[in-house]
Amino acid sequence: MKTFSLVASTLALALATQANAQSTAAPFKAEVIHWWTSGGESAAVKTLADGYRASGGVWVDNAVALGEQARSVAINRIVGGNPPTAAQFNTSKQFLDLVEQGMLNPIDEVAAREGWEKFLPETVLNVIRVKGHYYAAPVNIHMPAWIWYSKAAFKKAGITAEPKTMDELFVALDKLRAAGLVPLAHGGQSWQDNIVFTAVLINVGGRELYLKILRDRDAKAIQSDAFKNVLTTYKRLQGYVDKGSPGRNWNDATAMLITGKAGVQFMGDWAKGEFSQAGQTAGKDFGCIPGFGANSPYVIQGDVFVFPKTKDPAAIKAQLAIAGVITAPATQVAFNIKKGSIPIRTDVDASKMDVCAQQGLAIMKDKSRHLGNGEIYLSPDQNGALSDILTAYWNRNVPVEKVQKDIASALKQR
Amino acid sequence: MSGVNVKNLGIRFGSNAVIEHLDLAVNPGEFLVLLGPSGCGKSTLLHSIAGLIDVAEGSIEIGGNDVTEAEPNERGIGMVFQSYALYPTMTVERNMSFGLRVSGTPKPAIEERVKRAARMLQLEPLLQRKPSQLSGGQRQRVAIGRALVRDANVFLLDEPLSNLDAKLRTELRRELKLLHNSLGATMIYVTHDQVEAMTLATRVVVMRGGKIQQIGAPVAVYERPENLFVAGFLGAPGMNFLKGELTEGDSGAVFTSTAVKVPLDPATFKVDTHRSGRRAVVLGIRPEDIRIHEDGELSGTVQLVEPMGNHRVVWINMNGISLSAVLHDDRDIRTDSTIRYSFDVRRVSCFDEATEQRL
Amino acid sequence: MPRMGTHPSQQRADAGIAVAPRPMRRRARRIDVARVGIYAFLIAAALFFLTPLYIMVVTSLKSMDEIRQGFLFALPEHFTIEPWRAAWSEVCTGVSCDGIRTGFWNSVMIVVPSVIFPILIGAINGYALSFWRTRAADWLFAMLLLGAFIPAQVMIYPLVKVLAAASLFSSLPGIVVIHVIFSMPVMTLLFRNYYASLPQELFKAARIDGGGFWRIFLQLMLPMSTPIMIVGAIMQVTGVWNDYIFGLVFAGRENLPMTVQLNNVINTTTGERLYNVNMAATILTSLVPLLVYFVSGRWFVRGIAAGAVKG
Amino acid sequence: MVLTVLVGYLGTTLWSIRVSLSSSRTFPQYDFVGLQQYERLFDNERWLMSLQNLAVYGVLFLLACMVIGFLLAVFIDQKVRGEGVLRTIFLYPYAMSFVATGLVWQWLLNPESGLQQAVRQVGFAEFAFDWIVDQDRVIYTIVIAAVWQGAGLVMALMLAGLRGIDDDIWKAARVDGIPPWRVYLSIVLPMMGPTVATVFILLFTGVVKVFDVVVSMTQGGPGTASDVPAKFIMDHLFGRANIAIASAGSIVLLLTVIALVVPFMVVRSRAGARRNDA
Repeated sequence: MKTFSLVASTLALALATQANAQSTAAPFKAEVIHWWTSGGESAAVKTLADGYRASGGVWVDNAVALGEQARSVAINRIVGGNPPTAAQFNTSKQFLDLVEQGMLNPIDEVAAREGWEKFLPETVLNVIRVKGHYYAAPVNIHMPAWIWYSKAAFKKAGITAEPKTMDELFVALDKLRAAGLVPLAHGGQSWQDNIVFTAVLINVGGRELYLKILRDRDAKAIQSDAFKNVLTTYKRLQGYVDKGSPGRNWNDATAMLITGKAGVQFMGDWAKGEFSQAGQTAGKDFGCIPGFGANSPYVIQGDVFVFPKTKDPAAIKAQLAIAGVITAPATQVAFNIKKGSIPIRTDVDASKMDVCAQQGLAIMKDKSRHLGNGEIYLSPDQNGALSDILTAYWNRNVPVEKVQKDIASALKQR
Repeated sequence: MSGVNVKNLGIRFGSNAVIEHLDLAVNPGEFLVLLGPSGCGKSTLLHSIAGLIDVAEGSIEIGGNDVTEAEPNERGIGMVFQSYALYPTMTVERNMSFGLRVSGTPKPAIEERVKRAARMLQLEPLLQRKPSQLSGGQRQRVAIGRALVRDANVFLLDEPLSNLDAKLRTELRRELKLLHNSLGATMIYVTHDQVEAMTLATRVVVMRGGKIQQIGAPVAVYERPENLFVAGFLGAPGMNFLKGELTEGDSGAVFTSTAVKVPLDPATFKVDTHRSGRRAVVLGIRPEDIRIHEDGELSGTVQLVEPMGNHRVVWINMNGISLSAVLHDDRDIRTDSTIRYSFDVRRVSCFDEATEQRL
Repeated sequence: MPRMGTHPSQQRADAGIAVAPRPMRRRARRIDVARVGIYAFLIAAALFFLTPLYIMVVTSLKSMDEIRQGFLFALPEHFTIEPWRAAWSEVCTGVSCDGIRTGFWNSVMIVVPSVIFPILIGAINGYALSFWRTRAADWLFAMLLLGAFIPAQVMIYPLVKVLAAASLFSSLPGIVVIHVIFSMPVMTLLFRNYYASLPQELFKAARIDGGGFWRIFLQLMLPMSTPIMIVGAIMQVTGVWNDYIFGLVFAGRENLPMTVQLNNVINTTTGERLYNVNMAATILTSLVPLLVYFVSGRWFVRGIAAGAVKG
Repeated sequence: MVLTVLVGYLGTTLWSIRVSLSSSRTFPQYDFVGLQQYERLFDNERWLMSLQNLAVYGVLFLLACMVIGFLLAVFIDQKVRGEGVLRTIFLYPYAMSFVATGLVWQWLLNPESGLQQAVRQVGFAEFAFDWIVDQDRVIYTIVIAAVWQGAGLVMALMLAGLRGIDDDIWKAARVDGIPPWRVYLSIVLPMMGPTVATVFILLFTGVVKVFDVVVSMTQGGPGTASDVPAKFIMDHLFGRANIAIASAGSIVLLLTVIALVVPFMVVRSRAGARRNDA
């Protein structure tokens, strides 16, 4: 693997130099800030770099761990007058302020040439298109609310069939507990609590309620019994975690599935990286459930690149080139196989992707099942406030009515 | 009043023996001064008596009790340090009373003792001050006061005056002597200053290299030093030394050197007749025992005259040997003039050149 | 003699009757018990301090499969030093796969001036505050100290603006300036207290001799400051070497310190975590400050002592 | 030089105050919304919780760190063997980044993987040490880890202070028959006033800005039970793109510090003035 990528990058480099030698113009030097620093992520971002180099550019990598920090560096670099060529953001409102301040270059040229409108999910389009202009190039679609289970643990607990409904899931959890296993592997950190909530909201509340709450911030929906049911179900799941759950990293929770100590985990599709690190394969050692029912929605969480304002024509060329390269079908497949996510477009050859990703791509073909995650609809501030309330509720015995009230007031802000 | 008895004392720092086989008996009520150059072990000896240094062998008795293994505060001693070692954050009163408070002495008793000590040392107006607000002399008095309130039988003083200027030192020296007279307690006092030793001591202990060189009354030690070291250490200007030989003369022993021939007092010096007739010796004579007068049998050139106020020191070149003499009258003596003088033979000391011991 | 009066042998001795010396309480045994207590406390404390290090070292020598089993305290079944090699020179953070070594020299380049300048400036400030005393100076110092209580991250934005205006943003001088600013309160405090402990007479004498502000500083104060300087150096080396956020924001891509690589290796939200590599990388990164402690341990202690003597 | 920096510190502080009165999000905006951000701040349970945690943490950490640091210094000062080694052992945590050591503490204190489980396996089935997952006790575990990191530095500073004390003081106290613990408490400790003050200020700045240890150990959890103001501020500064409320938070912190420190400073300067008069 390592040698392969090494060969590939040398090859790409060789190609790039050749391309440079041929063209008289300066090479498209692009400095890219991103937060893909772990092993699997590194392998994934290398495919982007290779793709860009193959197109004749020079990729200057600037990896900064943790999204918040990487974004903060990018913003400070822009403010300090030394912007990178491209910077990673989430598919969200995180970069809206930058757009409003006129700090980003639009990439309408690429969007028009490639026909983004035709193949990108509406949810993604709504984020990257502001007042008719495109300001971000999407790279991937993560689905944060997968339900993973350990086949070994299920076998030990005598669970023969994959749960098909929330009720069946609870039955399975009870069986796991009876077998002396940890029913729900969970890392008690606020963003992981949030993932459980998202999973419950789509599977118990459904698409309509989801949109009413997160997109419309509809006070009536928040106060509804349906939503109350979502919240109590969320809290009910908390009863299935072990004592050591608070503060735990998601990897450690996934490790509990890998070692067969725990049965189920709610986690994004990046969990596959941890399974494959341990040599386990989807469908054989572990199972993945995107949601219950034939119409269960697919929550979109993703990464994009934005392109800070610059007047340097070479830099603009580089920006447009990157936007083109990363959305091209070949790069998309290569990248997303490594990353564990799925391509932003469904018109790709998915045969090399794993079972779970193929399942996801299949769902994505149905536009009526698309949903954005909280970040897509809410401002970072609102989203943070919501997550504060949810994590407090998960950990503490608070009357559900108070939670509803708190959420309503948190989402009222701006 | 307690005596102190040190027997066969041995002290080691690591593998390095600082004191070996040392015996010392301090009489009750006496003012004993430990004198010697720095590094001679006098402070070490004092600290071991105080119990501040562990003893490797031998024993220490205070007032008849074996205190070799006792804690310092159980030995009935009071101690004064060179740096005063006052507790800087406490007032003078608290400095003096702290030890008593900790040991649970009743309050009225503490008060009474502090008052008494303060009165003796004229510290009464200063009781509420902090050490940083006191002068050096005052601090030293507080340090003495702290030792006093302990009602100790033995006081140990470790160069207590060396941090003071010359005038204060003289003053406090006198106070200390008076204090000793009025208390009548045993005091052991360490110093490298011979004037302090001479003025204060009832007996002086001269030490070198961890060994006692001589014990005796100040005058005795000064006049009849047991060995060359003691002879040279005491006195300022120091004793004059002449190398030479001792032979049997007509009327007793005669000292002969290249420069001078001195018949010795037969009452004091007897030469072993059964040993070889000649013996290599060092003759020592104090400057005040060189008499300058017209009909002196010796002569020399005056090198230098040092006026000292109440006396003068005359440096004489005697055939290439430098001698110092003390002159108390005011006769006219000039540099480079030739003068005549004689030795007071009754007061000379004679040391074996090899053993450096007094004959 | 009320203190010893109750002791029978004492009374007899006072009465002049010779008695056989009797040993008072033995202290050797008591001391032994105390020694055992001291060592017991120190060893217990050392165990407490070492436990996390033990876990780090043990974890760094295990394979990920073994770590996943979750036996935290167990020794590795199969020792492997692979994580250490990976951490130093192989681990990938983004496109580059050079381990944490890449930032090593950058860190050195940042640390050296960021130790020298803050110390010099702290010394000048401390000297000015302790000898040229004015009310205004005391207020300035109080404000400076208060500055140390603001979370530094809040100041990043305006400082980015200021440095950009001075064309220092994303450069080596820029990050040094930042370290100078953020170290100033503590360095000034250190030197001020040290100089305040020196006798004022020294300074007065120098003024009478006609020395000016700088002359006195350079010829009198600076040569006397060696111990406290070493203290300051040790604190600065630790602080600057372990700094992450300032280096990340202000140093620029070419000068990123080692800790940025370290954080890249360790931190991730959705990526997998190689705990063994993380532990090895952390220990490797801390070696430089540890070496500094080790080499200068004696001065460290003696130096601060010099600054703290005075009451 | 002092002036420029004060302009720097003062300038940024004034700037923060200005921003805290605006509706700024990712970037500063210079509109004026009054004390709205402060109102929102004190409406926020998480912020209130973090202030409360800071108080508990601050008191415990300062006390524990000073006491343990002092004790370590005292014990190490008893002419023990291997002083250099011990000193390094107590000091090494100070050199290590909390990014990883915080995680180790999390593992250690986790009831399912760490100490509790290990002790139970040895045979004490009832042994319980699960503070880190306990809403009401998690802050104590933060104190433990923070003390682990900070006590060594205190030890070094205190040891230095001890070494600076005249040996004769010790001897005088022994002659006075004062037990060693009493000497440390009544004589040595008061003499080390300046050292203690320096240590206190150093630790106190650390307390107000405490962040790393919380993030790496508990991420403020369970829930928001171990949240601290600096984490709240950082979350809003970076992740939540609301620099107005972040600025408001840091101004509140600063005001709290001023409220705590100023009376102390006034008393000290009065005392100083009195001493000069004497």
